Amino acid sequence: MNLTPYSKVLIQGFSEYITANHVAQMKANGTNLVAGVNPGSGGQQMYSLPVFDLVEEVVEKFGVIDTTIICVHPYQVLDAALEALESDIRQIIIISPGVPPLDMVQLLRKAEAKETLIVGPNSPGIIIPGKILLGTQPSEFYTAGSVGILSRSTTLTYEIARELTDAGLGQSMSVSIGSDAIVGSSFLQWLQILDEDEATKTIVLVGQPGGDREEAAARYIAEAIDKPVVAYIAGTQAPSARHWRQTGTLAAVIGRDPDFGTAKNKLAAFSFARVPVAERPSQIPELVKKALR
Amino acid sequence: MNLTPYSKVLIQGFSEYITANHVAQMKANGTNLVAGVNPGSGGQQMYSLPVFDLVEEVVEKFGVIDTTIICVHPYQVLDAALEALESDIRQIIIISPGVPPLDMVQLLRKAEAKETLIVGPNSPGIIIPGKILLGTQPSEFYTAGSVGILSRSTTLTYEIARELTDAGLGQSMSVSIGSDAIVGSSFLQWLQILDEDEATKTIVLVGQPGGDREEAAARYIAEAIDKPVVAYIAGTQAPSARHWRQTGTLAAVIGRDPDFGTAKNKLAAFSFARVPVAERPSQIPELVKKALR
Amino acid sequence: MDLLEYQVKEWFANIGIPVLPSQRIDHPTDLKRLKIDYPIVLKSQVNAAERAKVGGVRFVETTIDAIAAARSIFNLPILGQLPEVLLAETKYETEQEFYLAVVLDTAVCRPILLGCTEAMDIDWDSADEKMHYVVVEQEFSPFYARQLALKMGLQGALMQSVSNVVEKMYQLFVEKDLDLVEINPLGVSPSGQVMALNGNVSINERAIGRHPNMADIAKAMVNPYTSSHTIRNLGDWDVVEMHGKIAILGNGAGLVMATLDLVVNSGGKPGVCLNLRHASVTETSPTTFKSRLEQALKNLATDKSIQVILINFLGSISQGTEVSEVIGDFVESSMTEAQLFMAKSNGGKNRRENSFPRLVVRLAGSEFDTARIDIAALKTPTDTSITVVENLDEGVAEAIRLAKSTVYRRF
Amino acid sequence: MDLLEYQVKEWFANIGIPVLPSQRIDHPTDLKRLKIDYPIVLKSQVNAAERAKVGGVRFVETTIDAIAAARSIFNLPILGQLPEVLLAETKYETEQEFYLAVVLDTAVCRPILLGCTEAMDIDWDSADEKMHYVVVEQEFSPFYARQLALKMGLQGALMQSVSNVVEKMYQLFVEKDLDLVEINPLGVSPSGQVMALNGNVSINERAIGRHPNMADIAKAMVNPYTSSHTIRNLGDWDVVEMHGKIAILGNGAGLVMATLDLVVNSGGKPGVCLNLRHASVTETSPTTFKSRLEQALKNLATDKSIQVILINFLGSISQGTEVSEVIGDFVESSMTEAQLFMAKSNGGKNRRENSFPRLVVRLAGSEFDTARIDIAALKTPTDTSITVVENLDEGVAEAIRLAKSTVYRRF
Repeated sequence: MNLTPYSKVLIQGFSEYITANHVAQMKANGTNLVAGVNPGSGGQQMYSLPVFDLVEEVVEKFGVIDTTIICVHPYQVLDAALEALESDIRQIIIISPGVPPLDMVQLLRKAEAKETLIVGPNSPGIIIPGKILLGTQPSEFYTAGSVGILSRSTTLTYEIARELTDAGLGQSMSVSIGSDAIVGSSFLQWLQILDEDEATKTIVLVGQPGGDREEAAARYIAEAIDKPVVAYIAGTQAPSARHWRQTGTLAAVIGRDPDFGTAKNKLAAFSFARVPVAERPSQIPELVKKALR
Repeated sequence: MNLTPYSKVLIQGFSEYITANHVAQMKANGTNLVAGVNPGSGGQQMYSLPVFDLVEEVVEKFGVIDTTIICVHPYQVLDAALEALESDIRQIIIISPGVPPLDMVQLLRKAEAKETLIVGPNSPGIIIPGKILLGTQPSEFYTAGSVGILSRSTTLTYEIARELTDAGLGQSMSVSIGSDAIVGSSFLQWLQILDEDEATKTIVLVGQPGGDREEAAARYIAEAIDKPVVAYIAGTQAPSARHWRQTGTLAAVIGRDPDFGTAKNKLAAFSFARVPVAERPSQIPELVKKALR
Repeated sequence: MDLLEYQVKEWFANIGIPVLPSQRIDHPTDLKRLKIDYPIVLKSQVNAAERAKVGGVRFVETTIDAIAAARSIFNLPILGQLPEVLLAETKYETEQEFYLAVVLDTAVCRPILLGCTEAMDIDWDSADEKMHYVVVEQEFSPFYARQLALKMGLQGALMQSVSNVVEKMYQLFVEKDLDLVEINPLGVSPSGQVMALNGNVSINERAIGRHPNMADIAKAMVNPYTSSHTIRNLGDWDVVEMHGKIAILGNGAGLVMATLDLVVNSGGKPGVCLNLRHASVTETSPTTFKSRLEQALKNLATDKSIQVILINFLGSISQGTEVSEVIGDFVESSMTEAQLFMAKSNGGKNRRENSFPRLVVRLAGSEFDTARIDIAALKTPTDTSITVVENLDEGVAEAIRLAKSTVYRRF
Repeated sequence: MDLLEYQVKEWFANIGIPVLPSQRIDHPTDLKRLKIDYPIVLKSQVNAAERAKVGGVRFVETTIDAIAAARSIFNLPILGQLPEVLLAETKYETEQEFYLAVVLDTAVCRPILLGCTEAMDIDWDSADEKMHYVVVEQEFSPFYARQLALKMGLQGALMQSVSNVVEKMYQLFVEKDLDLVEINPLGVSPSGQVMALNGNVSINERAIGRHPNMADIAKAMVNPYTSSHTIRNLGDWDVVEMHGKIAILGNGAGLVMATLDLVVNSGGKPGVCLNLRHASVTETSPTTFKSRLEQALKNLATDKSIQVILINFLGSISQGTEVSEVIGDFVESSMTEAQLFMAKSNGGKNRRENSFPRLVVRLAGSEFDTARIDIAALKTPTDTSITVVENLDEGVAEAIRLAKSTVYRRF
């Protein structure tokens, strides 16, 4: 992991998922954004960034790139990420939503072989308030502090940051692993990182229906995480209308647990792991304060 | 490289490319042949070998396998080799001829990533006379000694071993890298191995028209090989009727050298590298003796 | 998106998975031109595992029986659906029946191969003991299929023919970007021949755009998860349909759900909840946030059960500044409609009734600074102002209050 | 195996590479039913880069001219081949012409992408300066195609449309197991549109068996490297055709070539040389060593230019023990034929003429111990015995001696 302000960052693709405002915010937050790659636009400037046709051209000019932020059309994500892998970029953040899952499977096989971190797809990325912003998280809702936020949502993550900030609780780091069915990094990986991160004192984990990532996280928290964790699950009142079997996990297919993927199941897992769960976003600051006592 | 008699060897597939006689010879030559894999024949015995359906079953029963000898139908070679790679077998010898080249490209990408040696396809394998036989080389033409034979032929390799044996010159090792257009290991790799091999005093390199492997070997011999090398090229009198462009190398496509791939070109390369070239197989022992003086 | 059996079998046949001779029946009289031999089985083409139990599958031996059976199946609704097509298929003698599937496992992020030597009426509660699986860790190669067949306890020729079928299923899975391919049951004849007797194929909606033929199939199919025709294209998590009076529009699935929870937990009743953050995955033409918001407001205005629209936007939206514009246009066009209505009904009614729902707009973030001011200044057909808030809990409370108020009722 | 232009363009169109509207012309009168607009170009469908220079390509503007031109092209042999089909194609205005190719590089064991901003008459001697290439090191992804287009010096939209074409070419290359896909030239219109004006596709013969459609194409095509119809199916290095009197049969390509060299270097003249080690890659039905040897001897017996057959087998042959059997059968059937001939010609000629070639059999290895004895004991129609040796040089010397001898001449 290289999340220092010195690390060099690249943007691949300028689609609807990234705006001039996002780029400006990243720069304003200390991110060392060196260039953009947009095939066919080499030699131009976009959002005040020099644009190249190929990743290798950027590496040639600026040296090793630490992180790339991918915002291309979902069907081009695999190609863009493989290009980044070929240029030995070790941190890849995929903002684009709607990447075909089998493209992700292909990418993850390669990324694992090359020990490359993939965050996303459909993720607003990572922010360390006051230090670095890698993605599209709106920094205005954040202030530096000691709460780590871990989620797979976009705007809901900011909502929670906003509540914490309003309550005077700054954040050490906020990561969304992305809300697509198949994503690179897991809650477990980030729980471990936040557990080891010196700036982090409490962790807020934000979940939503679908899959069993929250359940896995709850088990891991009970087993391996020393710092206090507060959870919030959205969608507890939403009807569960999805056929989980088809996009679910082995557990869903084999066990066919009728509660698989539901918020109810996730709440039960956190309760079993003795993790306090907030009923509403505005209750989170209170639980964080309680946890820190 | 693990070519000791203790290393465990597996055969995948029992097609027309391998006979009971080959298996018996391998055993007679000290090869530690532990099992065969032939999907659908699990539990049977073939050529006195226990047969399994999967490579992983063999590994489970006998522990790490060092070498596998693949003799399946050419269209199943890729699958068999990938199965071997998944079971961490680090030496793969492909006897089957006629493997589709793009299957080989796929396999080589994976094998390189896993640092696995691939010999062949269309190779009779490796023999260290009196110690180990990995493949279908007929041991009766060989005797232990100090001449290393390196070729990409099958029967022509044995012809040369026979001439050497008849002339009282035993062999330290004989390897055929295989005569298909795309093969795993190269002359260069084996020249280096033979150069470092203590038992080897002279190297006989046997070539034939097609590609530019002999030319590359000649350059490498001039640059890096200390031991004396004697060459023989078959097909010097054969008409060159092939469109090299289509199965050739970049050099063939771009340069369109009219002599690319011809025996003439190869003879010129060895002459330039000051490697003596035998006119006929029966002249090789004489040149080897001269080289050793 | 699930294919119907006859479509599944077409795909199976094309990729080389053995299927029985069959014929699509669009009308009972098609059976007079049957090209396959009796006895046959007639099957209702609806997506429901229960169809056999409720009479959607019939064995017949003569044309007369077949036509009669077809008539009755065409008129038999299953889970509320009438079949548009039947499938006539040769009868097959099986000795054993297996279950096979390829499915994407979102926990391990890999496809998995599933197999069981029981089929049809698998008791799913105890399935984890009987069901075998193989994770396709690296790129697929046929040995993964053999691993599955061996785990299922098969041997020799049957092991090979089953693994060949699994290999073809995987090929189909990748070629067509599927979420699921299932054969249930795979019939095994006394001579050891295998046959896909029934199957399911579920297409991944995200990949439809890169398979031109599939886009056509998708268009023809109704999304089975939503019933409302106006919004069914919003797909997956982008729509949650409930039956209350408060519609929710948000930019982000998690945020929409959090808002929904807040409404319920505070005693309100949510109606349709829409996530406008992205275009629907099945949308073929590109949309903008602006166009999605316009479309959503337009659709909600026609739904008379909605009394309040609670808009909850936060953070950066590419067209953030356009939010007030769209809401302004919406209010204005509603005004015109209301005036037209008043004119038509000749001012006959005195109560201030009209078709305009109340709006509560929660906007958080500096991007909305001007939008908040502009929206608060808008004049609505009901002469009420639009509530604009920054705090979410406050917005929810206001929406509930308005939904409960009976002063301005839509009709 | 090279496809003809019209086949190439069908493939291009199917995979999405832009090609002009065209029509296959099997007979000059087909031009009366032309569905494309004049002016058109008519092209002889033969595999020869020189066809334009020798008159195999003609531009025509009217039906009358087209029919006349077609008649003359149908009757114009190019490199000895008459076209069976012509291709009629719309004329295209180009501003630039590029060269693009995907080819398998046997040195780096990877496919390579090739591109050049000149085309048609590339001066291949200086091509290495103008030709750009990219090695597809890992699994292909479109960025490799962009790398090539950028190396070619292209920019913006043209860079993208060229790299799109390369991407499709690579897709075709992998999907059909090709050795080569070439577009020459790729026309670029003044508006920047690209069009594959001519192309070459070379199929890898080893992969034909797994592409059912290709096997049909392969069957219909004559191998351009050999002219003899009886042995053309032996393919690649498995046959070397020369014009001397000594046929060579061996088990291994290198061994056959070494034997050929020895014959030439010792003053002899080789005829057809065959490698029997493996079945031909294009052979559809499985063969055994035994059946290949039988077939080869049968074919050679019909070739009156062959005086001596030199057989050189060494090492292990799966059917080693059957060699003497096959040779025995061959000799016996020749005996019968010779007797029939004698009977027919009524003993009219006194010279011992017949259709039986002399045989020199070199067998090395213990597997042939009994075969050597058995073969040496065979009686031939010419009453000469078959020479059996173990030493190769000896066998070659004997074959040459027999070929030069005039005592027993075949006629």
